[in-house]
Amino acid sequence: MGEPTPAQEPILEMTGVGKVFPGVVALADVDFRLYPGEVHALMGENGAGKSTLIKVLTGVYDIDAGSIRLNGEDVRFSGPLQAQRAGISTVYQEVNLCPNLSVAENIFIGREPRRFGAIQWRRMRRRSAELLRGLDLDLDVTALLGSYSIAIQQMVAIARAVDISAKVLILDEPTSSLDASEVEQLFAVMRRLKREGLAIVFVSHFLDQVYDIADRMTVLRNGKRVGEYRVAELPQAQLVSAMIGKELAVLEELEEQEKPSTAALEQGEPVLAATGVARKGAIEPFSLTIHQGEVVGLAGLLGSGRTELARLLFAADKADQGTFSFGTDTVSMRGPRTAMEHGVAFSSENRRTEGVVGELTVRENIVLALQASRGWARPIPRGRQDELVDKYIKALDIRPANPDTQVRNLSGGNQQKVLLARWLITEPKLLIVDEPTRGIDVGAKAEIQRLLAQLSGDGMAVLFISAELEEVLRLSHKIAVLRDRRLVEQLDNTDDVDVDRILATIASGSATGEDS
Amino acid sequence: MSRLAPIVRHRLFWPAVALVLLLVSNLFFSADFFAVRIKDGHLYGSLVDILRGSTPLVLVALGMTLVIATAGIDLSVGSVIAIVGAVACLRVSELDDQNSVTGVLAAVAVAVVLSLVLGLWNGVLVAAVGIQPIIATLILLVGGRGIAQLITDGQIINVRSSPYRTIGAGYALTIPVAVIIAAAVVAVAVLLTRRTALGLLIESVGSSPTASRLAGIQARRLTLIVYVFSGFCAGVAGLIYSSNISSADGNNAGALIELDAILAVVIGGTALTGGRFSIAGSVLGAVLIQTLNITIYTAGVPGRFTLLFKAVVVVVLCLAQSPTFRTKVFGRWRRSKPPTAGPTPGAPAPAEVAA
Amino acid sequence: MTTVTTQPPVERPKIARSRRYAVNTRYVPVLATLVLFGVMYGIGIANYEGFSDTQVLLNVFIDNAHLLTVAIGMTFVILSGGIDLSVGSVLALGTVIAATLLKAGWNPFVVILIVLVVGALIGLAQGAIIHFFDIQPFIATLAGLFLARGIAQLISTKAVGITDEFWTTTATERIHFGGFRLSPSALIAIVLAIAAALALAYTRFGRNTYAVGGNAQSAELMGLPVARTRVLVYTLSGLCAALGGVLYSFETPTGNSLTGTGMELDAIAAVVIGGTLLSGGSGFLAGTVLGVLVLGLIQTMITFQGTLSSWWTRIFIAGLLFAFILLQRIVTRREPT
Amino acid sequence: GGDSGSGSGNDDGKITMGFAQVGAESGWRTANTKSIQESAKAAGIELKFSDAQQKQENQIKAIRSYIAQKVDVIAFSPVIESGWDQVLKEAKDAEIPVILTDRAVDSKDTSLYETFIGSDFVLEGKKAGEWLVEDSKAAKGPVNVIQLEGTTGAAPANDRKSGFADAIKADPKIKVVASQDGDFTRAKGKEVMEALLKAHPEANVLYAHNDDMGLGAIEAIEAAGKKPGVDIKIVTVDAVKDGMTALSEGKINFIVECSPLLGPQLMDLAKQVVDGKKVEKRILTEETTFTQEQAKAALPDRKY
Ligand SMILES: Nc1ncnc2c1ncn2[C@@H]1O[C@H](COP(=O)(O)OP(=O)(O)OP(=O)(O)O)[C@@H](O)[C@H]1O
Ligand SMILES: Nc1ncnc2c1ncn2[C@@H]1O[C@H](COP(=O)(O)OP(=O)(O)OP(=O)(O)O)[C@@H](O)[C@H]1O
Ligand SMILES: [Mg+2]
Ligand SMILES: [Mg+2]
Repeated sequence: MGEPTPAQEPILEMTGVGKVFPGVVALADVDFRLYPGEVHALMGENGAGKSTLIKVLTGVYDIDAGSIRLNGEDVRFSGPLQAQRAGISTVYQEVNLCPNLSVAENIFIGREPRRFGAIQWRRMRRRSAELLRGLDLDLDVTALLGSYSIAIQQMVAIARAVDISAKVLILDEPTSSLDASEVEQLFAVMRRLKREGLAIVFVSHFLDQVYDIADRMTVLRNGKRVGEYRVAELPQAQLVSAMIGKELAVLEELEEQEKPSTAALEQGEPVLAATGVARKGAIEPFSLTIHQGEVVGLAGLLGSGRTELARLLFAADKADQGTFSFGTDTVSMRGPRTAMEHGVAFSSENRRTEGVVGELTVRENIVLALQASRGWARPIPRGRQDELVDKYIKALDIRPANPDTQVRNLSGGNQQKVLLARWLITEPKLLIVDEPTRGIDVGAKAEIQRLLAQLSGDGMAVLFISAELEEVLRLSHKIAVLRDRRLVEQLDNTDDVDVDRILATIASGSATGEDS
Repeated sequence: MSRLAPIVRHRLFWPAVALVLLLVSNLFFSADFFAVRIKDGHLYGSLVDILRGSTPLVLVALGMTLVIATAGIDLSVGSVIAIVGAVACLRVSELDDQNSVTGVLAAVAVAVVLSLVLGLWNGVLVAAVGIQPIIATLILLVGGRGIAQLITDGQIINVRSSPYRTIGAGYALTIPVAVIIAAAVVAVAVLLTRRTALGLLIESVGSSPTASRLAGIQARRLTLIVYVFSGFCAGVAGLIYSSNISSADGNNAGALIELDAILAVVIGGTALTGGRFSIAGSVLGAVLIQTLNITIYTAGVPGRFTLLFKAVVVVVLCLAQSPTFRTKVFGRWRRSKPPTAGPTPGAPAPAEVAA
Repeated sequence: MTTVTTQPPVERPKIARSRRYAVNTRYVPVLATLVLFGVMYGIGIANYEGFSDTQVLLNVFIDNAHLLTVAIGMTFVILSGGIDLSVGSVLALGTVIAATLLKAGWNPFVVILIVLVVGALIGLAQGAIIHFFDIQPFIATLAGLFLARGIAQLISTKAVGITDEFWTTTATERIHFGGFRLSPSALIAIVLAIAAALALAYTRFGRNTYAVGGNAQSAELMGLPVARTRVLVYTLSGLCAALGGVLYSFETPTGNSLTGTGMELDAIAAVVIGGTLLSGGSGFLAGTVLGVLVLGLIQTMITFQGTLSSWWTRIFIAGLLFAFILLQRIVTRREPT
Repeated sequence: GGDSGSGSGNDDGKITMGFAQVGAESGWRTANTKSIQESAKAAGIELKFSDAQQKQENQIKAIRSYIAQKVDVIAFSPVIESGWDQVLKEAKDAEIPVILTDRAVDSKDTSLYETFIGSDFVLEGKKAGEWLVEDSKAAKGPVNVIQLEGTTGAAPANDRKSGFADAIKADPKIKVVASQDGDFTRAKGKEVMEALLKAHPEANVLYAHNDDMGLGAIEAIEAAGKKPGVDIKIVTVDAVKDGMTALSEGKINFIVECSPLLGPQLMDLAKQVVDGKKVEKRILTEETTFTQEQAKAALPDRKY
């Protein structure tokens, strides 16, 4: 394998790093080298140990074995604070900000501009607004972070890290729920920093992004280092097999999956018909009908209201006008419970706070929704539980495959899988999935897409939201395009429909869809 | 070490150790502390006293456990104890024949129903109105005491009723009735929470309300149930408490018991932040606290030292229980790694506690 | 699929927010409390002769100077997502230490210093235990409660009177302005409140307190000094409690190991009534001041009522508290997110 | 200032009294409150009453508001002895006479209050001790006393303990083998006694700082299969009705009265004080002691 002969000394060098968690060897004898002015991709399946490596480096976890050298001298950080002081700024996987503080504070807290020890709020707001504009984001920086969607929170986290970064910038799956143009913005910034000689660690499951931005990559598998490569010298296929460990033509599969035949459309019974549904401040009135066995994809820019639309259909937020009808009968949606009674399932984009329950085990998390709908008095027999849980642990390849591990100890991607499993076992009539493939590795992604396609084949309706347009195109029969919180158009996913066509629709916002 | 590890790491290991130590320490002061013999037809001995004496606390702690599991808290238990005791004793004292079993049963029934109503009151304030638990229950803590005094007219209501007396001071099959009652309630609670899905749903709501809601769990109903149950437990405790002294003391009954109850729950390994709960732990905690009190009497610790004594025990116990403390202080020779300053979020520590 | 790079630039809409009201509502709890406080005061004026006298309001400050001081410390703790049960006992310990030392003829200023230091140290110890050995605040401070009162009783089970010149004069001292009177303790408490409010809004320590309360783990990952903040918060609370003890012993010149029982609840109630979330991360010090005033006003109403039996007093307090909380809740109501 | 305070009393000839009660911590206390309220009605005195719930600051608040309302006389039972000079001065400046009930204050300047009416806790302890000394003369073996103290730090607890201790010095046979805080309540009394009986089987006398603890202890003694009043002699303080009943039943051997019924006396004093008559600085409530026979006699017309 092509060891690079770099001009200068590595700025960061980790050798023989090991980390053991009760029951899991997260890292074993991992070497990692990072050079100034490079973007270094950290690749691996879900649970390979990428985040752990990063957390060990920045002192979140204390290191069990091995050494860390920064600028040639041994270091061992007792926490992110020290790491930051040493010039390493990190965006950890999942959003780790304070939802109860304003956007501006989240960017500057700990480094607020001060005069005579007093924080200068006005200056802070101005500068954070500027920073965000640098990422082409135009937010009200005085608003609470919690009031923004995950995607936007992710951008804020990036803005903070970028502004802090001194020598090393670490980004753990920063793009997982960003759409193409955000990613573009981010990459622009990364390129600039790179030119300024910063060393950047980049984690992503989007191979294209990696090939687009990274210079070199280190591949992990099951906590061990597979190797270190120049991106240019390693074709995607080889990379994938390096990550997965077997010659698996995932990529081909991904490409091959031909568009679902729109023929099947309209035959099926309508599962859910929403008419003139709207919610003030969230989304304009829209009408949407989803038929049996139909996959409806939502396309739109970040903040266009996809999540809002989904939340309304599940009554996670109450609609303040419009009607819902399941099959033939019209229903007043009192809350998620009502939706579930009519066979609707919703997996939130915000898996950390709205998805999995970290304190509970994998098993408990998977059965949670089903149990809830059965009511507390009718527990699911243990045997049945094991059956279901094992089935989906296998089907989605959740690791570690032990149903009794706490979900909070699972890797990000695996948590996402657990969340998906939770809803699949309820065998819903309509499955609403908001960013279901967020932070999921190539193999599993293909798996999930196949699963969804198959389920819709068996008659389940799916509402599919993804920041990755290609994915939407690949899966959906019908594509609903949102813009500025309005449902502007619904296209049948015929062969002439492609990414550019949709982007064009979004841009033009040609409102053929009904609106008030 | 390695073979012992699972036992030592068990959540209840240290409380259990503390309990044993306390019990044993009593031997220094009264040689036959562990002696349990049959005296006029029933078991008699310090251990029996401890069990019987701890029943009110056990019950209250039981209710408190579930409330805390939903990330709530119930400060009103003491007042509920007072009210229930007052009502029951009042009803009994008004009987023409205080020894009529039916009359007493009626009184008890009324009292229990009342306790449910009081629990419901808290539940509604928290679940329906959405007031922060600590304040919601503070209202009943303050007002309830007043109501109890109103009922007793600030006096102590005496009853001379052997059936009523049996509840708290009587024996059945040589075993204190109070203990039997408490055991029964605990057993029911364990069955309800662990044999049905109640426990799981409560833990889910407690550890992540939002996620639970989106999973279709009806948090409000659960919260309501939990507070009603807490009220019920406090009610039964109130009956035992008042019957034990055949009188209702509206002014003092159950005062400050909420602190001991919460302490018991936490010693039992349930976090006040909600989520995972352990009924067994709370029971152990309650018995531990009662043992602590008894030890103080037997050892003749003078009044002015008791609080210090308690403080020391609590601190030592909590430290022993804290995995972080163990790794930081004893961790050195176990594994040769420099202990880190500051906590390590997501590190196995919480995992162990919540195991 | 590599179209990622070759996107046609789409002009981006300004991102609006759902839950936009979440921002505006940040101040609603405090405002609601303020309004309701006004209403309550009005009711008082309507029902009781002489209630309208502004001095009555000032007396609320005078009578509750110590509670306010304690509640200020408590506010920091609760904002950081913790709780401090030891304050009442620390206050009592403060009075006892002061009284005994003064009796022994120590210099009053030295005494005050010692008291404050002791309080701060107790707080520090609690904070350290809570953070570094992650013991639940409730328990650590419950132990603190036992400990402080224990020490107080160890020092003296009898109440010790204070006859010291400085103390008694400060006790009797009244600052007059425009026909109104304030006690030095009240003044100290008010100044402290203002200082604390500024600290919360304009210092890093203040903001870190909010951050830790919002999500301690995130705060850690954001590289905030969580350890320092936590420990400092409890130290501050201990300090305030001790100061409360000093102020208390100004008003009632005596050291008594039994004073301040249940004061922790009053303080917590004051903070929460002020609209601060017990779960931490959200609230304002102004709210706490209002909370203290509300509690004080309830007490004043009762003394003006003047005819309540012991139990009706309790029921009355609970009733007013209930009415207040309920209204506050209705005003600030919002649906679950 | 509070000139607008409801200046009742002064105009019509009726006397207004402000009474600041400690709280309602015990039956004794509420009986005390009742007696004051009733006898005020009887004496045609308008009573302003407030309950401080064991908090000195509340009591001070109450007294301040009485001053503001310009009552004719203020009476209160101090939560604790010390710390009253300031507010008493304010009362004095407002020329409102103050009467202390039940508990004294330790002010150097006795001119701050007109008079103190109440019981002498030390004396009560002494009486109990003296009875025991007298009673133990016959006894040949050692007399081992278990003492149930009142709430740690409370004045009655401290005084009744010291008074008793002084008295029993007279007889070396008598010694206190165990002394624990029983918190003045029955439940605690029973719980503590249960434990002490087992730790000190040799004990043959119980001295409880109030009847309630004694009554609780009796339950414990009976549960231990001993006869209260015989196997274990019992001395208590207060003489509340329940105590007297137990006494008459022979379960208690001796009770030192500490009467809460000082309402009538207080009202007379108030009248005198308001009329500017000079009164004793320290007036003890008429209190006796009860043996079992006396109890039988007194019990019928015992309203409390
Ligand atoms: N705190 C923890 N306690 C126990 N096990 C843990 C903990 N954190 C991570 N693990 C385990 O360590 C392994 C590596 O996790 P890690 O989060 O590093 O994977 P990853 O490469 O980041 O995966 P993803 O791409 O899904 O983020 C996983 O098996 C995970 O279950
Ligand atoms: N879970 C949520 N909680 C609070 N606000 C939200 C949430 N989801 C979305 N929003 C708000 O709704 C606005 C619309 O974004 P939304 O997420 O609905 O659109 P989207 O197309 O799904 O964008 P994204 O890619 O961010 O999900 C967001 O800007 C955010 O302010
Ligand atoms: Mg990861
Ligand atoms: Mg979204």
